[in-house]
Amino acid sequence: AVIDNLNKITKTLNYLAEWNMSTVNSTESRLTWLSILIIIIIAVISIAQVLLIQFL
Amino acid sequence: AVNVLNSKIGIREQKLMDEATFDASEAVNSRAMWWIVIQLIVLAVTCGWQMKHLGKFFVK
Amino acid sequence: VLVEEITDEIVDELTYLKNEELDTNESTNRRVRNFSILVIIVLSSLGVWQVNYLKNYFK
Amino acid sequence: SAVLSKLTEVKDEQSYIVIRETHNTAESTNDRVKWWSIFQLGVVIANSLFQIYYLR
Repeated sequence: AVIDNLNKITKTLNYLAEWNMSTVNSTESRLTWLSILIIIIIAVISIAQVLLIQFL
Repeated sequence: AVNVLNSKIGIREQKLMDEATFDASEAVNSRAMWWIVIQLIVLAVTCGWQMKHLGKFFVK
Repeated sequence: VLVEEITDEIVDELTYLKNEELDTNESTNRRVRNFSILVIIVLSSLGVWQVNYLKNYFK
Repeated sequence: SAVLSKLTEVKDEQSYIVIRETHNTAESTNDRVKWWSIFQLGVVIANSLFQIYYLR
């Protein structure tokens, strides 16, 4: 009986290296930066459009 | 010398597995929505500004 | 009457937990990137198209 | 006294880990990103069509 299953458990727990976390963090930073980028692009495009039409 | 098993199971690693920070997921979840809402607001504002500005311009 | 059976059950549960293989995160990550790029492309091309269209229209 | 059985707590904790693994959050984020992005694209297209219509 002497269970020593425990090794398997320890290995699996160690495997369950969750450190997923960095993917989630990367998603978050992407979300932030790409959103800011998109906002800037929206602003730039609309200003450019107005200037172009005025130029016409 | 069950004692070895005891120290091994003392696995109880589980406490470390403090998952709680992995908060990150929920933050992303809410931000995913808010960022897009902000983008849409910016889009609407610029759209309004464009129309107003061009209207004034044409009159002038 | 040496827990062994309980540890067996824990092992089974852990195996289940492992099948974590929570793909979802990576897909989210990719989606954020791809959709953002798509939005940028659509925005730029629509912007160009609008100006062009208006130019032709005015003409 | 050594006969371990009390600690083998581990099983309870394990079942809590399974419950917490709600962490549905990931799928909801995934879906949100998809639907909101599609919605955003729709709004962007509708917005530019509206601008043209308005100016005309």
